[in-house]
Amino acid sequence: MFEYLITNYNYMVVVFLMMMGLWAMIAKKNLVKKCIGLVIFQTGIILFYISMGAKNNSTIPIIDPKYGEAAINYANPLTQILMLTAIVVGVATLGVGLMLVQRIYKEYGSINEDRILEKFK
Amino acid sequence: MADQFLVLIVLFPLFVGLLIPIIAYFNKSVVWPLAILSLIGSFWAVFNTATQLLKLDPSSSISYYLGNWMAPFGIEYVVDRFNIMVLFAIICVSLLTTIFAKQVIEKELGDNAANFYSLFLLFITGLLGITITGDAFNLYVLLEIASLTSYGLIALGRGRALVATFNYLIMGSMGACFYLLGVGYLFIKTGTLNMDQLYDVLPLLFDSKAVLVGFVFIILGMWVKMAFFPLHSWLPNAYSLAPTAAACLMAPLMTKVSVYVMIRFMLNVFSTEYVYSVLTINNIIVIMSSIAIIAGSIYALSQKNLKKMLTFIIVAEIGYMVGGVWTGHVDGIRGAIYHITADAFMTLCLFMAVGCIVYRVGNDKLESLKGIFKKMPITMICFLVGGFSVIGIPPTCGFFSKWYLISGAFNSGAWYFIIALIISSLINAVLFFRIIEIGFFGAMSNEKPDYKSLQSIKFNEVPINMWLPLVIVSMILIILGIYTNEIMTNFILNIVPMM
Amino acid sequence: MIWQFDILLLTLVVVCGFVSLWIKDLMGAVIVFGAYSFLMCLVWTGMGAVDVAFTEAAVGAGVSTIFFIATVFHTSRTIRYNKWDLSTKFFSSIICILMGFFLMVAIGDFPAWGDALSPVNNNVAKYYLENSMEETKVPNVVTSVLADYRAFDTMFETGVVFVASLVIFTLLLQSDGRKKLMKSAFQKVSFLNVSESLIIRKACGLMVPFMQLFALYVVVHGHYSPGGGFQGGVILGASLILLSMAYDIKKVFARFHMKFMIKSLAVGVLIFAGIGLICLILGGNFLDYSALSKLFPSMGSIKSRYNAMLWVEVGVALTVMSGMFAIYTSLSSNGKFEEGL
Amino acid sequence: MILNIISILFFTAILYFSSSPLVFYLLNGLSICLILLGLFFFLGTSIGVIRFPDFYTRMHAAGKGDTLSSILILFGIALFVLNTGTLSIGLVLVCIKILLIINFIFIGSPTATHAIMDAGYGTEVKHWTNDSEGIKKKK
Repeated sequence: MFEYLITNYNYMVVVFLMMMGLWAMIAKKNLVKKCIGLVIFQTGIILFYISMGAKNNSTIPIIDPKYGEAAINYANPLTQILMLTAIVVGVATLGVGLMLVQRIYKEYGSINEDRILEKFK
Repeated sequence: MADQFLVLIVLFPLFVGLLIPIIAYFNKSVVWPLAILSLIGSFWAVFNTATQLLKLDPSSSISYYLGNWMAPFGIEYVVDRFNIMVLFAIICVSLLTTIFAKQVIEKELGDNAANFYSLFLLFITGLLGITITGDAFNLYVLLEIASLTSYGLIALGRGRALVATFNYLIMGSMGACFYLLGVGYLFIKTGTLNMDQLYDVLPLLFDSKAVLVGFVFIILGMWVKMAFFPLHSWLPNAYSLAPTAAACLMAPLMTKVSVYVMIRFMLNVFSTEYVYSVLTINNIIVIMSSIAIIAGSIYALSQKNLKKMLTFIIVAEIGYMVGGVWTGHVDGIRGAIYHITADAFMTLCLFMAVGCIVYRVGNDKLESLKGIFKKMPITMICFLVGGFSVIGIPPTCGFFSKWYLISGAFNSGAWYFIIALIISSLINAVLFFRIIEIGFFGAMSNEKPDYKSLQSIKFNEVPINMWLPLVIVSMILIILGIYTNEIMTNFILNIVPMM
Repeated sequence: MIWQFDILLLTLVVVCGFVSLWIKDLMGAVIVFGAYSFLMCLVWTGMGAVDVAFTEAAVGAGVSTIFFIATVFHTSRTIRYNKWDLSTKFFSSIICILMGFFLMVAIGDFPAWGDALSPVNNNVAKYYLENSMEETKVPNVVTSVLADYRAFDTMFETGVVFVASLVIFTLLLQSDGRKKLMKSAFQKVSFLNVSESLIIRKACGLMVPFMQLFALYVVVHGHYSPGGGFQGGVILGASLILLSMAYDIKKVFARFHMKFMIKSLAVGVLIFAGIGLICLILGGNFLDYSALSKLFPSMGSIKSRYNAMLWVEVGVALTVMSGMFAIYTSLSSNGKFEEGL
Repeated sequence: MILNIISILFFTAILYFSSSPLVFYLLNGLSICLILLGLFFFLGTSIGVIRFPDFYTRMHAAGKGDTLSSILILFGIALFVLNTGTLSIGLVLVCIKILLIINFIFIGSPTATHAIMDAGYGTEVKHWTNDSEGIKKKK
């Protein structure tokens, strides 16, 4: 049991973070909080990918004669590249989201979802 | 050159989309012709790819290795007879929309037109890329390109578009994240992102829970993106409030491409064996899509606003396709695949016609359509062709896709799906005949017709570059219908494996 | 990778995330969220993903915190709290718990954390680690995969930054009337109205050149050490952001103005895609850098790959720099381009 | 700043010219001492941030303690790096990078503290006096 907890602790944290983010995206009424939830969800996924690429007793993926040529000595580069992309995509989405929040505030004077819906009526 | 067509499909709109912000500082009037030229270039590349493909054996595909790195290590582009059809649909729809959109964009957007065109082309790039790519992660990046541009395009719209866009952004990112998560669950078990290799490796892992979760999340992500019924809440507002040109482009394409991705994953990444035999959730999903069809149709019936009504029809159409695929019978899958193309043109036809109406009349409320047939005969005839296709009246393609869907449902015993299809056809008939009634006789059903005011209306058609694409689309609808058999035997028959 | 350390950090991460969603004061939530990002960086560094941690430190903890602060500054800081909507919260909690349970069940099926023999670490990734050095002569495998093997992804990723900046710029500008802005922000303005504090200005003046130097080092040295176009670009952008925070946006515009910025956004991606196009014209596939050796016969195919990667990184850095700065200026001035935060 | 560079150069020179184990132990001990001292100051900072009564005093604790302790720790680490294995250009380069980080912290951290303090003063955050209300309530 304890062994299982250690070897899978990352993944549990990942699930926890993602669900926290998802909950904030659905249930929170404040638009900025929704954005925070979005980023937490994304970082959860990034953590998931990075943890699957980690190796015990390995170093960073820069080939160095000091550590030898064998692939087992280096952490997985592929997941890292995928997640570099995901981070940049995430910040771009966040920027667009925050821009929309600012525009909405300018037009409706509130960033609370309920209040904005009230103004429509 | 001959072997480079696959990548050229994407490169034309990409380069022009990037160049437009620079060019617009010097000369704004060349932007529109340039956009059309790039799409024609892309069309030419698609056409050449298709001719190459048709010379080959029906079940084979053409691959293109970007950066000349072999498949699992680099990114691969694949074209087979399934996605060549979707590619044709995308490029035709976007070309026609661009020709159509010139006046509308100038009228609605003014100074932002140049940036709008840039986003427009990059959106098309994203969709084309999603359709061609053979790499699961590359698909995510392109999906994000398409999504981000569509947020921009919708937010440029009027009124409450900002709030609608924000909802769409939250839902859309959720969908993309689900997709990425699903790919991660597959990746951790297989260690590869290439779809062909996944197809080879996955049969060994069919009893793994991680693969199940991966499958569920990929499908769930795509459902969010395509606005499948319980997750549809973002779609109606976003599409009805977007600028006309953006709505004409997005409503036919974005949802259909998501359906394409779903079918792609079901047939070519997981196999039909996994989807229909190992998992036993067909019936639930067919019931869900039946509910989606009926709910979408009823919502559509309750709208007083033309565009909003059409957006709910899209929600119902999504139900057709999802249900058709999940019936698990060959005919249903074929019908759904055929319906992707058919529905892209149908939706385009309807949205363009509504765009024309809004351009002349000023709004899209049902009451303001009185006497519209006399005022804009060409537009309304095309609108009716689109409407007939949605209802499913024989010479149009909508009839044939529905025929295949019903046959698939019949053979797999999903009677509730057949009932839902018939009810939705009836409701669609009511919807469109109501419009005919208002347009011809100028009355909502409970008023007395007012003939005098109708006689004062004069012929006032939209400019030629607006009605010509519309006519072409309605011709395409009929041609697709007439040549259904050829399309079935040449393209769709070989994609779907016999079960 | 020391698991005790990792568990501690991960627990802290969860706590920070939870607190940032819990707090009622939005500014506080944003600051806690910055701490969350930094802790996440530490976790990733511990797992050997230095490049990702570097990017997250620059993007997640640095730039996006500033974006958040700008938004909170221009909207409202407190959550006005009207009605307790139980049903939404209840249903969404149930959905999340069910989904979380579903995801948890599949965890038992995963290879153990840190297992070097898992499929992820062996199938494709192994090829990169073993062959990258021979095929590209770039010791940093992340750079070689990013800019060569999967360069097409990276190109579109740069495109995403371009799209986002264009969207933000267009939409925020639209609301304030473009003509007024063309007069005020795009002209070279004399900068009289600068920040009052002498200390901050002097300190920034001292830091900014070093930051830019370091950013260029990161871009160019990406072949040998963690870093590359993205990280360097973000640091360059951050130096401009720092300058415009210490002085004024107008002062930075006088050196690097908006027209130029939008152009350089596009030019960065065009450099990337253009290199690919040249390869295509020279007879290779798109982005097949070895075709460039036909243009420069003295370079072999490996050397031309090596050099093309450098140019690609420069293009990426250009786009990311101007993208980050464009987003910052738009968000922080609420589309008016007059004052920063 | 200059002091840092001179001291590192000095230690490098010592390592370069002498190869006795005594120097090795001495330097290691020194770096351990520096890191421990830094940690001690960090502890003080944390206690200060939690325990001090108002905004300004807290910022004081955070600004001063944080800067000093990180500088001490980084300096200790620089010495430690210099002391691992045989002396080479690579190690000295790493040392110089750490020194640069020290300099930037030395400039950046106090400036940031100043900026936050200034902002607090500008928005009229009240400072603590002997008879402040918050303190009375706590008692």
